[in-house]
Amino acid sequence: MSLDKNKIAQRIAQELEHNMYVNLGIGIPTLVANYIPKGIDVEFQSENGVLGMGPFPFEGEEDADLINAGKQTITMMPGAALFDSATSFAMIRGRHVQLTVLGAMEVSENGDIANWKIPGKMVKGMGGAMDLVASAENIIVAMMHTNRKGESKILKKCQLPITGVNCVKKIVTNLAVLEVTKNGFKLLERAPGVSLEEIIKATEAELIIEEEIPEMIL
Amino acid sequence: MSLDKNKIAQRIAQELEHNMYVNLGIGIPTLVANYIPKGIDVEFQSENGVLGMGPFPFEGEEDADLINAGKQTITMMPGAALFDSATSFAMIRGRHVQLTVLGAMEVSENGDIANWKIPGKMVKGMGGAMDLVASAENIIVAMMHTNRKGESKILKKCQLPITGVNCVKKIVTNLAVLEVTKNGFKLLERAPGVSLEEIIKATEAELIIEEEIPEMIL
Amino acid sequence: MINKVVNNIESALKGVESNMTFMFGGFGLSGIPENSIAALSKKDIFGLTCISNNAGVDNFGLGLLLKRKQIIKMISSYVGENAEFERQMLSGTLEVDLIPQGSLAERCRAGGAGIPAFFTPAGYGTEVAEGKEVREFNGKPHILETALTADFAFVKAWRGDTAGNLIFKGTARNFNPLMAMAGKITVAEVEELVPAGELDPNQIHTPGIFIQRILQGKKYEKRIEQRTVRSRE
Amino acid sequence: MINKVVNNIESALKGVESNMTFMFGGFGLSGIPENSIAALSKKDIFGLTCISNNAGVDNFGLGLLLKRKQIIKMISSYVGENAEFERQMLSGTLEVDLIPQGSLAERCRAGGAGIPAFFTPAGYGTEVAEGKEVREFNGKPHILETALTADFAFVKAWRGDTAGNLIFKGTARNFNPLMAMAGKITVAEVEELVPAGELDPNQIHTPGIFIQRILQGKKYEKRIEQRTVRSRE
Repeated sequence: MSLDKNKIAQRIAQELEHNMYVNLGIGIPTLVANYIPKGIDVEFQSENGVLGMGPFPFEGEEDADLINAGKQTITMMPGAALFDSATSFAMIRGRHVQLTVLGAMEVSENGDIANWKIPGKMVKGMGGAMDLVASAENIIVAMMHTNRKGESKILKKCQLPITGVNCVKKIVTNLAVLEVTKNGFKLLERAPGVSLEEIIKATEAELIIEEEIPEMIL
Repeated sequence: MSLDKNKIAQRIAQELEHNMYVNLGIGIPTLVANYIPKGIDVEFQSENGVLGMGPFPFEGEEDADLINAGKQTITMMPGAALFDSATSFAMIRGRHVQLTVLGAMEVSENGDIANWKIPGKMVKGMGGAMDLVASAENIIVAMMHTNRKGESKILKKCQLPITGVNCVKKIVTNLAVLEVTKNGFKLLERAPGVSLEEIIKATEAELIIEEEIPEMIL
Repeated sequence: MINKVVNNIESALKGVESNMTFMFGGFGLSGIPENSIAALSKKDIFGLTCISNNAGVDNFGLGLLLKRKQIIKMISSYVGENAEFERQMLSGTLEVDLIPQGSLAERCRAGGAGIPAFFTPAGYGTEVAEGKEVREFNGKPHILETALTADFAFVKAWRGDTAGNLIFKGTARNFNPLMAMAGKITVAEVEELVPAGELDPNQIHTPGIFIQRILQGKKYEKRIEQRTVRSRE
Repeated sequence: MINKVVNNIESALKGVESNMTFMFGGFGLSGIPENSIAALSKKDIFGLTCISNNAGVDNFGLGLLLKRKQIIKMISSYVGENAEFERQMLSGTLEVDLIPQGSLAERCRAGGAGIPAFFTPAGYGTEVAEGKEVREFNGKPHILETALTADFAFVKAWRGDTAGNLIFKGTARNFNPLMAMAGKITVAEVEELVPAGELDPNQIHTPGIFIQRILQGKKYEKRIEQRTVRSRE
């Protein structure tokens, strides 16, 4: 059965490692914070200037001066730090933030990502996405395998204007976990109950399938 | 009569303008702080990371964590600010510090300055001098007109390795005040009791002498 | 001590003119110079180029300047949430230059720090890199980005002193310290203005040297864009 | 919260080897990582490249490493006040790369910030510019300077917490925050180590993300180089 957004986030949370600094994008990636495995300490960075981001505030405790990059009111964990936008992107560009999780409209088999612009539509801008994908050591994409028209978002080549080149390392979709290798997409896991055929059918790019593909453990 | 170091500093202090941020080099320039004209507010920046530097501390109040670029113990004025070395040179390189006063071994008629290196001698380094002379809007050199051997330090062309090009605006020596113009050194003032002939004799470069040269008023 | 205080917003805005370039601190609606923007939106100045991470919302922040069509060009990283913006952009009356957020921050800092250009990996291979020099460092391609400066920078701080020193609060810091450095004239409005000497020099975020005018803001709405909360269990 | 605490200097120095590049915070003897330097001077590691604004004095600071001839190359802006340094440099056993102080600071920051190179006016027309690219911006020539990084950076702060967040004191801040960013492994020694949550997030100078190991320094001499005072009148 195809995963919902929370399950995708839950699967991505398994990628978190102890002592990692992580930047979570807007949408599904934000949900990853709800599934941090036990015994794993991570700190969340938000590019508007906070490290050690905590959960949403209790009602009545919202502070206009404390938001995340999605402009949502947040809190801070003990040991948090605040800084300006240049220092924030120094952390990102300088590869101090180790993992970036973000959404995408398309990913290609060489790891290019497109997630900021659809020609002909109102362009809102790339925000911090181009800096993040150009610099993070590890970039995981969280997205639906296909778009609303049922077309694959896992492509031989991105059709939309790209956000960054050769950067995506892993993709977790509602159907599968894919790794970007130098030979293309390697299928790692299937969503529970989803068949190999369903995944292949939903994927425009070639898939490298070695041995038997296990189901995700959630 | 030729000026002593304090008188040179006193003359340079006349160049201070209200609301100026000033960086004073080691030696004679440091003494300028003792002669701030009445009614003039200035703030002193020291490139190791303080703005609003005050006088030396009272005995027993020295703090190893509060020094100037000459490594001397200092104090701070009310409204002072502390910062790191990159921010400090952002102030300097970004031309927020308006006046730099520093010493020199040689100045040439196009405004080049040499003050960091004597070939064959132990080279201590340029410290912040190259950043300062490359960026300040206004650079005033405080120095003796001649070296210990009696040779002019005001030259057609610097003989020593230079610290910066086309940067010096004014020179105050024990004998004279000179302006660097695009046509060369223009003599502005004589030290009290020093004759035009003495100045010309002590100067290797050509001097532009228009009208009568007044004595400095100290 | 150099005194930077101006007593009212009119004095703070002295010298603003049509066709100038302005910078505005803030991320979304957090940390924006509310009083400066409101006053600018009442002045008859037009043809402005505005550098700001975002473009406000329809009736607040830079949305106020957009409504009166005072802005001819926006330099931003993200300009969603603004219908008037979209109308003007699609009709071609508003030019928009979209810049990766980190490059925007660093370009403002560079402008204030006398660094005319620097290399960054952000945007390589994308349309942001078009026309820009590409160079490889450590086996990785980078593009050359240039500094940004402005005729006026408008920033907002939590506390400030008469010498122009600023302390920001929370994530309302964001672009404010960087744009403060990059304005030929930087106007800082603060929630609380105190005499020089009251702020700990060790806690200053923006030293007064970067500020030309400081004033106590009259009123702060501090609007929240996305009020997200959790329930008490 | 990520815990960065190491309990002793041996753990803090784990992994240091001969021929590595180290950065050391401090200006003169102010704000230098005294405990790290003292411990390094007792290890049998040699052939070190050291990036530090200054080189200590004969029997303190980096002078300790110089005395044992552990350093093969110094990258600094000013290296006076050290007779042993002079001897080694003049005899050719110590290589010295002198860099304008502002360029040194910015190159360390750049190394930590993922900026591989930037243009600066400092040093144009001097021997510092030899072999470097020159380019004109706004009618003024600039030279291209590249980023500096290190295998280890050693910094010293006034207060720090278990998450690695640092607060410096006075002008002892200097190069410390910049080098903290540029070390592959950054070791921070602090005068006072407190639990995460005790420091105000708004007052942190160096966020813990830049620090890999933090420890409470055993002893601080905090030597003053030029004790200048005025008399009470």
